[in-house]
Amino acid sequence: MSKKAVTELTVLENLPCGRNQSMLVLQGEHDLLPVKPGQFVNVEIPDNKEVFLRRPFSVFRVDEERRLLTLLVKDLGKGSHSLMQVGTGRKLNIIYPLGNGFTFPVTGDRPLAVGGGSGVAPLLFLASLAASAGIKMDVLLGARSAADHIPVNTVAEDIRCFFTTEDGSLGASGLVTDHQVMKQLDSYNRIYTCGPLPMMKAVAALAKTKSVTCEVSLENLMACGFGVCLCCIEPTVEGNQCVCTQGPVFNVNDLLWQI
Amino acid sequence: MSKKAVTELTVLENLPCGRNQSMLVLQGEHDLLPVKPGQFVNVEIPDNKEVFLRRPFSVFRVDEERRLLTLLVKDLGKGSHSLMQVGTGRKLNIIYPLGNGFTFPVTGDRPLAVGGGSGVAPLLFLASLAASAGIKMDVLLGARSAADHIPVNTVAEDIRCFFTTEDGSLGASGLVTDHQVMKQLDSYNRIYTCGPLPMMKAVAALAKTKSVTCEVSLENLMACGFGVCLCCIEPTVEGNQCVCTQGPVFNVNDLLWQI
Amino acid sequence: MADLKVNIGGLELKNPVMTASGCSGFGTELTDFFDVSGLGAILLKGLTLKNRDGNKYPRMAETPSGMLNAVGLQNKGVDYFISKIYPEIKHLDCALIANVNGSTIEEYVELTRIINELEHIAAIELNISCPNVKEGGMAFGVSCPHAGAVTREVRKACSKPLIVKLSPNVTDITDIARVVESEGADAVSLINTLLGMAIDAEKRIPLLSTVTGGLSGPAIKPVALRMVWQVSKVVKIPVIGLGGIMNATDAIEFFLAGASAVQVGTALFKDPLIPLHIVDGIDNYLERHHFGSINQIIGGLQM
Amino acid sequence: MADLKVNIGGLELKNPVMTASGCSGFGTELTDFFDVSGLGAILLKGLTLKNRDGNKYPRMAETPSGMLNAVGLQNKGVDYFISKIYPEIKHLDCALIANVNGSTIEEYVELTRIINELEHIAAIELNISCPNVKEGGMAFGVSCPHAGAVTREVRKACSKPLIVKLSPNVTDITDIARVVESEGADAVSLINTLLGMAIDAEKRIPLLSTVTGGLSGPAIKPVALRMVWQVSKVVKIPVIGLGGIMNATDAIEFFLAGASAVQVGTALFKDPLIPLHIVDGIDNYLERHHFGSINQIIGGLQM
Ligand SMILES: Cc1cc2nc3c(=O)[nH]c(=O)nc-3n(C[C@H](O)[C@H](O)[C@H](O)COP(=O)(O)OP(=O)(O)OC[C@H]3O[C@@H](n4cnc5c(N)ncnc54)[C@H](O)[C@@H]3O)c2cc1C
Ligand SMILES: Cc1cc2nc3c(=O)[nH]c(=O)nc-3n(C[C@H](O)[C@H](O)[C@H](O)COP(=O)(O)OP(=O)(O)OC[C@H]3O[C@@H](n4cnc5c(N)ncnc54)[C@H](O)[C@@H]3O)c2cc1C
Ligand SMILES: Cc1cc2nc3c(=O)[nH]c(=O)nc-3n(C[C@H](O)[C@H](O)[C@H](O)COP(=O)(O)O)c2cc1C
Ligand SMILES: Cc1cc2nc3c(=O)[nH]c(=O)nc-3n(C[C@H](O)[C@H](O)[C@H](O)COP(=O)(O)O)c2cc1C
Ligand code: FES
Ligand code: FES
Repeated sequence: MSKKAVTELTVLENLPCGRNQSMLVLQGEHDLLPVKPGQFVNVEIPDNKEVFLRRPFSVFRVDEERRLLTLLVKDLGKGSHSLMQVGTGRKLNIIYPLGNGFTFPVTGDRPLAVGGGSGVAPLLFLASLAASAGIKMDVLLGARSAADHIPVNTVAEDIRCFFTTEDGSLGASGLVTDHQVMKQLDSYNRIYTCGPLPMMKAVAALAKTKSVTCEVSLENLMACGFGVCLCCIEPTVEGNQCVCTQGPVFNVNDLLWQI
Repeated sequence: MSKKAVTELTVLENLPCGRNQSMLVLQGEHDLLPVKPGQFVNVEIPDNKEVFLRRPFSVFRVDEERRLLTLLVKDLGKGSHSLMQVGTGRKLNIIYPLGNGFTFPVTGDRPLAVGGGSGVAPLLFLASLAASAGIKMDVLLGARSAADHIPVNTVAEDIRCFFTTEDGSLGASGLVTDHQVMKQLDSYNRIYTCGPLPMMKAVAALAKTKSVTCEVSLENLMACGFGVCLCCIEPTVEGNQCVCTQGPVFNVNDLLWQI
Repeated sequence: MADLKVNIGGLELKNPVMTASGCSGFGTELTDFFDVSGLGAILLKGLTLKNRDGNKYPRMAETPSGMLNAVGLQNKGVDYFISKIYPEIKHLDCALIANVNGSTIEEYVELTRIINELEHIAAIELNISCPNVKEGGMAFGVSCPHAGAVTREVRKACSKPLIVKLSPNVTDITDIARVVESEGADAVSLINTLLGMAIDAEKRIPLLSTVTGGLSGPAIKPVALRMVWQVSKVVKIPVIGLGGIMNATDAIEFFLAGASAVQVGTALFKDPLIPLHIVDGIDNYLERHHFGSINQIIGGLQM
Repeated sequence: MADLKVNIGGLELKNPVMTASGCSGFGTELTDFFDVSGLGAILLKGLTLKNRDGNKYPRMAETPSGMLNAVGLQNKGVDYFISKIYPEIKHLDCALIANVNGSTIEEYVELTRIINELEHIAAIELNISCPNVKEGGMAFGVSCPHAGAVTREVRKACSKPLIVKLSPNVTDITDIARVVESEGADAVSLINTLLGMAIDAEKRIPLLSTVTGGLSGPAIKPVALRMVWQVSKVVKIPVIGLGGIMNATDAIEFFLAGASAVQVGTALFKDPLIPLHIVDGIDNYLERHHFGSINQIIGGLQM
């Protein structure tokens, strides 16, 4: 059997989920291929004449039994905007599963996930699978305002989730790096982060000072998503690596970030 | 005020209307510009990434009061296929009114319209306005089979309409040129024809032998539809003329057809 | 409202948005839709000395994000233009630029001399890049000596601003641009269409009567932008950019790449009002980014 | 099933559909999706003698119906290829063609000599048309003397079928094709990417780290088709057509224009299974039109 597939999934639901964000629940006709947290799918954007290439989206949730794969789509431009308009019943063509995924925490780990922007989905997927495996993971999510966060009830109950907002309208006021938990990094032994580059760099810098292992999930521009075009590269200690196959998750120590 | 407009009309209905054909009822927000039978609109095709240019469609019906403009769209390829899928409520961008239109019959005229394929709309529009003006016009429509014809009840009651089908499933068996009325061309003093080129040429040839005035409506490929690109030309006794502005309706004597 | 005035080799324009030649007729077709006084200039349909029927039908084929045309400079000749068309358009409140074509240098020169006399023609665009004619046309635009020679001779006959329209179907467009600059062009416009072809696979025939034709529209924008950028770095005369411009953002890209004005061609077929939307959009962009004048963004790409 | 076998300058292929270089990695990425034995050939990612990091990020920009890339031949060099990659791919049931690059003729020759020794490399494609490297690359492909010289020297080092990959960024591609034919090329492939550019209007910066890059995808198909048609009329060696092929209809158009085989590049990014769909579609077309063999439609355009 093939390891990756090009396949059509049907849009079961396309729900508003926080300001300018949709939760897209897709259903397969056949069993889905296994997907790990941090892996992504590459979606063919329907209808929009101005979009030529696919767009990558991290997986937010998988329900193997019901063959459901859920994405969180933030309106960042042409392709994501079109996806947010897609009606239920419509088929979307996706390539998946792509990328390496996060290092799954092991029993005894005290993991923290820090996310924002379009980087929330893979972290909540990881946290929820970790919870199922009996590993409690804290999640810290930042946004400009309460309305920009995904609704609190969207976060699975077994995840401890902290919020920050720049305007103080939900959770602590300020950036994620201002939050209390970031001052107590010693209580964690693994940090996962995904979101805007400045946020990830700030998180990685704090993790570094505390020598906590930190994995970042990058969102470099992609053409193919499966390793043939070499467009998505990130400089690493091993040379330029493909974010789509050798990432999107990297240990921050392997990157050449100036932090 | 401008003579032509680029405007958005809302799809009020998109009804199947004979095999692979739709009746597209569009509604304007404001009063429509006046449209004559034989004139056409140039429609921006939504959603289809493979269609770049607009597609021209003759006007089938106008309801000034309700600001309705109706088209008959036959599935002939990419653009027409997409239009047939357009949902109600959707806005279509059109440029109109385009082209010259038919010479309107005058009282005392005995006009006949002969059509087929995608050429039915402008003829029925003409016949129905003629009827309103008290001029009875006969209409002869040909198709392969009954299912390919527009439903008989779509034709306004005050129009005498004959049908031919190649398989004899509706009306007379054979091509339009085999029909009884074409043998009695002497009883008409004007023929209007629109449809597949071979049909129009055959009709024009018969009209010529009987010296009946014959107007044909051409469907040359168009880029602009309003006279600036010079792509849609037809050779005439006056040189190359633009089908979109100097046509689509021509007196067949002005064309350089070998008939 | 930001200052949108530009000066193209002596030609003052109220704004930098023109319609492209062959895509806006002689202007009268546009007046059916809107008041052309909102345009920077109208480039008239390509003219020749004598009547030209142009190429046979079909002359057009749709392509991905673009189209091919093979019109072949259909026009009734300059005498007809002067007697029938010019009187209809000369009072339009918008700069009119004639697009001049020929099969030989002599024809180019003679036509230029005639048009140079017309008071209401603001400038002349020398088209040495039409891919759809058997003689002349692009042949002049793809060779430095030929491009230089025709520019030199036409320059002598032309007292109006002289714009030379370049062909993209060359190995190095900067060579051609430099030559026409040195021979006296006041500006260059680029690009004309890329030579392309389309086939009907089912019928196994070419879609154009001429087999090959000129590719235009958004598909060619990246090539046009690259050439405008290359040329504007090596010439001192203003560059007019065109090729696939559909909206204000596209136009801004050309200004940033070094264009002092833009032309809108194929986009007019989609919507004749696009040039006006572009003028508005440029104004909006300048205000949003706190520029007082269009001249502040010309060549403003940050490297 | 129609006969899809073609012979490209001595190279027998089970069908005429290949993947294009730089768009299909080293073949192993495709095997994650499907059995590559259904392909005519795989063109391997461009190789150089030594490791090349390629250009800086960003290397890609989406354009209307296409994309720009500025990868710049990133690869770990031929030694790494031979020790790490070749052993993984040599038993694939599909012809493998190496894409050879250099900054100097000497580099091209040395690399060819090394690759020529590899039993499971069926042919060599000499890339003289990469627009994304500072030295060599396209510089060879846009000049007849250079294209001739590199072909002549590489030919001496190459006992396998030699395909020369041509650049579209030239005034007359038939000149280059003729020269490489006369210097011993067994086939030509065309086109490589058109040089283009893209700009972020809001940030006023180029979208590619290299400013310019190579345009590929459906946008360039009309240009590619035209060049294949022009070249196939003037050379006797087989022409491999590529540029914007997305489906079987596109491929058929290239065969009709004179191509003996096709390559699929950018389309793979949209769907890696496209080459297989194309093979099926060609078969279907031949059956529908009652042709027993693909060879019956090559150059079959009716004029
Ligand atoms: C591995 C991966 C996982 C992702 N997961 C998610 C997810 O779960 N949810 C989600 O909403 N989005 C996710 N994204 C981002 C998603 O693909 C973006 O929505 C998309 O790339 C933006 O596309 P667009 O067509 O909406 O915007 P466009 O119209 O293409 O671009 C809008 C603007 O954003 C810029 N831009 C777009 N993408 C990037 C980028 N990656 N880096 C820098 N600038 C960019 C463009 O240059 C442009 O200025 C992911 C991206 C990657 C690579
Ligand atoms: C003035 C005018 C009025 C029209 N009125 C109507 C109308 O009332 N109802 C209606 O259904 N259609 C009408 N048409 C035709 C309509 O525009 C076609 O449906 C359309 O052009 C075909 O577009 P498509 O995108 O569906 O097909 P495409 O996918 O573009 O083409 C499918 C195939 O048909 C060929 N083709 C398409 N159009 C033409 C043409 N005009 N001449 C020759 N070959 C062609 C193409 O080359 C291709 O092989 C009219 C056309 C014109 C010019
Ligand atoms: C139908 C058509 C006719 C054209 N005729 C002319 C012409 O007469 N003279 C000329 O210089 N360019 C002519 N062109 C080229 C355009 O002016 C322009 O250079 C080209 O189309 C690229 O711009 P665009 O992509 O905005 O259309 C023509 C283009 C088209 C599509
Ligand atoms: C990302 C990318 C990388 C490429 N790398 C190479 C290469 O290494 N060698 C080469 O000869 N061509 C390379 N090409 C060019 C393609 O092989 C092909 O000639 C071009 O993209 C046109 O075909 P297409 O439109 O089907 O992609 C590359 C193209 C792309 C898009
Ligand atoms: S996106 Fe193509 S290699 Fe990563
Ligand atoms: S379609 Fe453009 S002139 Fe008729």
